[in-house]
Amino acid sequence: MKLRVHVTPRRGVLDPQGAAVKGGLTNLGFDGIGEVRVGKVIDLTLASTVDAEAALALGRDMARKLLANETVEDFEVEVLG
Amino acid sequence: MKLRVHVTPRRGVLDPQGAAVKGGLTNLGFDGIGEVRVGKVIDLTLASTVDAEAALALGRDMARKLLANETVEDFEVEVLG
Amino acid sequence: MSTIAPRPGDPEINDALVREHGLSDDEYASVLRILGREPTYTELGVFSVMWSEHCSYKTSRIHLKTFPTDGPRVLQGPGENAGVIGIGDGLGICFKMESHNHPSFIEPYQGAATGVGGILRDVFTMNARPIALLNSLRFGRPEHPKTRHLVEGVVAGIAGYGNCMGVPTVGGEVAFHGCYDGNNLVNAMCVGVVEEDRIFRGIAAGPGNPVLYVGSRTGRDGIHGATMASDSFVEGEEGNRPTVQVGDPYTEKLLLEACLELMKEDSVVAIQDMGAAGLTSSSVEMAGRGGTGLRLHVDRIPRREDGMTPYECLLSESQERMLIVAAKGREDDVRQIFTKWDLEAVVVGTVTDDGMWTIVEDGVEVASIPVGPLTDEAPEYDRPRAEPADLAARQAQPELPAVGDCNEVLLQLLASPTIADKRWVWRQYDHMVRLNTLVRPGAADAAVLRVPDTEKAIAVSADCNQIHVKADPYEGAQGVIAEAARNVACVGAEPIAVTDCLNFGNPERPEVMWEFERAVTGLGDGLRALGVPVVSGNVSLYNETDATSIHPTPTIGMVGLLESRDDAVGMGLPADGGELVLLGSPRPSLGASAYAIVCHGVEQGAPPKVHWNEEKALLAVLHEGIRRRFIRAAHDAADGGLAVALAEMAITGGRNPDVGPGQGCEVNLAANPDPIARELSLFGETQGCAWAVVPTSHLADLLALSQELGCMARHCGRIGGDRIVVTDAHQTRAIDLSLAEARAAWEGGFCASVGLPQPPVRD
Amino acid sequence: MKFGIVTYPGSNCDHDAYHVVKHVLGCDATFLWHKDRDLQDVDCIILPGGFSYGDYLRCGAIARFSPITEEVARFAQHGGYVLGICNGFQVLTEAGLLPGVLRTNSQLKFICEDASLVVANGHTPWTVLCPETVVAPIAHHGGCYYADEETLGRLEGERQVVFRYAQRDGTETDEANPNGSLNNIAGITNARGNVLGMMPHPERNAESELGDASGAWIFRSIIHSFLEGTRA
Ligand SMILES: Nc1ncnc2c1ncn2[C@@H]1O[C@H](COP(=O)(O)OP(=O)(O)O)[C@@H](O)[C@H]1O
Ligand SMILES: [Mg+2]
Repeated sequence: MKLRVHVTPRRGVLDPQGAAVKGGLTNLGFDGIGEVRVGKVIDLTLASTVDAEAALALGRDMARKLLANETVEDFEVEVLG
Repeated sequence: MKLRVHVTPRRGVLDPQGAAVKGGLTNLGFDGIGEVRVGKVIDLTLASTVDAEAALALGRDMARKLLANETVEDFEVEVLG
Repeated sequence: MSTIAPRPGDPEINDALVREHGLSDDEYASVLRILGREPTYTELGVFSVMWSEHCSYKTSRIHLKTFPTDGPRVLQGPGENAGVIGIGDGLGICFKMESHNHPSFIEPYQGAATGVGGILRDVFTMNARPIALLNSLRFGRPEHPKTRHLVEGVVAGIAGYGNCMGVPTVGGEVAFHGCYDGNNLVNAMCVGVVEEDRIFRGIAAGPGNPVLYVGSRTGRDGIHGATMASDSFVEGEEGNRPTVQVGDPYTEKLLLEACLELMKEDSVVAIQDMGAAGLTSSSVEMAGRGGTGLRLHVDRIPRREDGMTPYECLLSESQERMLIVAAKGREDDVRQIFTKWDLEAVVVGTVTDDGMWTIVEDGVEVASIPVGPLTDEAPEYDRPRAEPADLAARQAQPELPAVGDCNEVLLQLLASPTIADKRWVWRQYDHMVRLNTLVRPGAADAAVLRVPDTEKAIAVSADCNQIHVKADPYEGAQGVIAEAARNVACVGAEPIAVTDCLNFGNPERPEVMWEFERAVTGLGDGLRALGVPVVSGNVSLYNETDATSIHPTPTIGMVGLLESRDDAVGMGLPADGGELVLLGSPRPSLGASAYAIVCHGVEQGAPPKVHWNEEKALLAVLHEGIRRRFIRAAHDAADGGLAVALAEMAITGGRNPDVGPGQGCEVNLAANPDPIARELSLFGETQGCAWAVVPTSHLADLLALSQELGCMARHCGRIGGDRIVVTDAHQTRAIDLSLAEARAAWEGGFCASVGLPQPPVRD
Repeated sequence: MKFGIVTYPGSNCDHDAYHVVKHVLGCDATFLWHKDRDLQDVDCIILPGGFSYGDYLRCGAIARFSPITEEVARFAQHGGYVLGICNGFQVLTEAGLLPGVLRTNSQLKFICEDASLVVANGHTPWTVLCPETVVAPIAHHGGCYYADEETLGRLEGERQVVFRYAQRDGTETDEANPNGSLNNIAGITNARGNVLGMMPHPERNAESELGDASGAWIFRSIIHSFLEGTRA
């Protein structure tokens, strides 16, 4: 069972990294780029054979406890199968 | 048009951050966690109204030129719509 | 008075809203009187932040007035963004310390990082080039479930910001105590160098001059941060906090370079950073100092988000922003420099002569407040004070049984997290960038930095022993001054000025207010005795969680001057040997000591008292003795007493910590061999004492100098071997410990206590 | 001899490099602004330490697209001397002027401390005058050198590895490796030898007030090599 957790800067929270990437891309000649946000993606393999529902719950729990810092970050959990 | 680019450590390349996350989760009492890999996710809004095909190509170009370092990282581009 | 129509969409003003904004009935009555009408929502927000404890110092002001702030060297005292003390050669040292306690508890990384960002801006707005950062950190018990996370986050945040700025973090302190379980303290200090005739101030002068906004865009960050810093915590409510400010040190680095470049020219009249209460306090303070008015067009403020109201724009605490008053017609010169550094600079208003602070949104006035009353009529309280009921109990001398094995005591003390090596911390800080760090963290009681383009150097140290202050705020605070002064003297410097950061509990509790008043008086009296002024400072109140206040923690940042940078010494015992001389008369006390806490779990007793005549004689001997090359290394006795100080010198060895495996020594302390008396002389804490390392050839010189300057000096032993040996009056070995064992305890104590992986020990 | 020191937005050791070449070693020195293309006739370019573009995304990634970096690449291709220190090394790898990549330290923390380096190849223009070991402080978060096996084999085979982390006495041990770099690599050159990248900061140990001053030998070496070259 594989889980993917996306951790992204919360809406409204400054994302200096996103701004720098946007600047970099623009310098490179990529035009018309709007907002850029940079976050983390964490891919986990679960040894246990839980069902998708349980895996999602587990992922959320991990995100809340460790993977994301909810003061400044949002997260989404996805089962990759 | 929104693009999402995943940049992940290449298979076979050591991922100390993934190892640290795995250690952290195990300390927290999450058992049975196999491999953990930590990568980046970059969400971009494109102002231009290109079609999905062209957007994907654009995203790959950005990833190759800036977003990923292919010596140690792989990338995937996805159109979020 | 003009009337201002309520802005569509703004909430209606009512009692509940006024109370939510933290204004008391009396304060609100003043608002009504000043305006001659009901405030708009925007104005209510402005009064709320300007009159918050954090911005108005309403509780502390009457006490801070007692500080000595004058002196022949003072170029800028308290009241500006930072203070400046002259060091000759046409240069001044500009410095200040500030707290970021509450934000760092909620989000340790960003809270600490933005604390560093804020204090840097305070210094470079004065046109000073920052050359050093320090920090004083207080965490809860190491075993508390939150502590490790807070330690890691705070240290990483300080490192993340300071390192990226290219300003070395050269010193500080870290202590642990249960009273900080719910309120950690993060005090950051920045030190810069400024040309004495090029000091810039935040005075909005010259009606008609344009006001420019520069730096990052405004978002909804930390709205009401200032009011938050003026409130207590309730456990479990951390979720309801405003958007946390995220620091962008990269932008701040650009801002630093752009501002310093700008201030080389004459296109700028005034400059001020946007700190707590953002655009509001920066603009109001600039107008207040200038006796002018300002008219700002809030719709021109660069924003990160759509739909922000004037209220939000004015109260946002987004980081890395500055407000500049330019000379009329010079806007383009200003813009040009900021564009060079990839920053935005936008004209957002003008200086006026009507004394009004007026905010306009799309041509409509949304706030108009007379500047004078807004600043001058800010509330000021003389809050009730009462001696704490448990004061006598706090000070009662504890009856402590002897531990007996002094080796064991020494190891326990060395391994206790407050005393142990802080290498895990400062290794994460770039402490060398800019090439000025002559004495690095860990190598001495104070860091020493060369002052660029001169022969001089400065020594900097941040100190507080809150155990002593809690036991007796007046005596303890004097001790803080004495220790800070000794710390800079031990590297060869003369103490010349201080900044302070007064961290206290809830001032609405009379006992806390009593502690505050006694501590401030103690600091002031100590500084007067020394002849050293306060040039800047900061107050952080309401450090209270679930009705428990922190220990009173008045942190001091001391700056000392070395006329010749070649004079600087460290604290490590040199490999080529020498004599050990104890300077000063020990008056050891086991009350309120690390020994009592660590070995007996008892926190009780009166702290050691400062005897200023002796203390000053000690400082003079250290300073003169180092200058004349009689003293090659020195370290004062602080936490853990004379034995701990000696062990630290032995372990440290060399001038910088990466050099050499340490050096053994053997000294005789002439201690009474009775077990508890012996522990008292080894581990009792005292003011006014320091160990000095003297080449054998200069021993007589130092003893003579000490006598001449009225300082006790006793030759106790010499450097050598690979053991730390301390004998008592019967020549019995009270301590006989291998250097390796002492070193392992000291080097491993911090990480072991907090549960962190220890960095590898290098050869 | 004239040195050019590049200032990227976020560079913060540019003044340190300038100070050492100019005031300690007495050479001519000038700053090169990232938006410029004029190399001002310099003989050696230093890409200094710091956090170019905030080190956001990846250290050195964005700086590689600055106009000045393109000129530095051209200069290097013509055999000009280029020294990348710390962030400068990261820029050089990102720009493809040096092989491999610098990844986050294995302990995932920023480290600032003295590092002892053994000079693995004393026959480069950068090391001809160097003693067997030099001390140079490190100050980085992403200094873990990595290259694929083939590249690494080539670097070792061609003796392009110039500095390795070592004990004070010069022995290479795992404990002396502060960041997890492959083969204890602290600095490498390109095949031609005119481009050197190193994570440690030799400019921080070029004056006796600040250490044993052994870092200065790297600068003295390149000055010597340049003068030899012009004489030849
Ligand atoms: N937070 C910190 N940041 C940087 N350096 C620190 C910090 N804490 C301690 N240090 C350094 O570690 C050394 C020992 O600190 P400390 O134990 O507080 O010394 P002392 O008791 O002599 O004042 C000093 O050089 C100090 O500057
Ligand atoms: Mg001390």
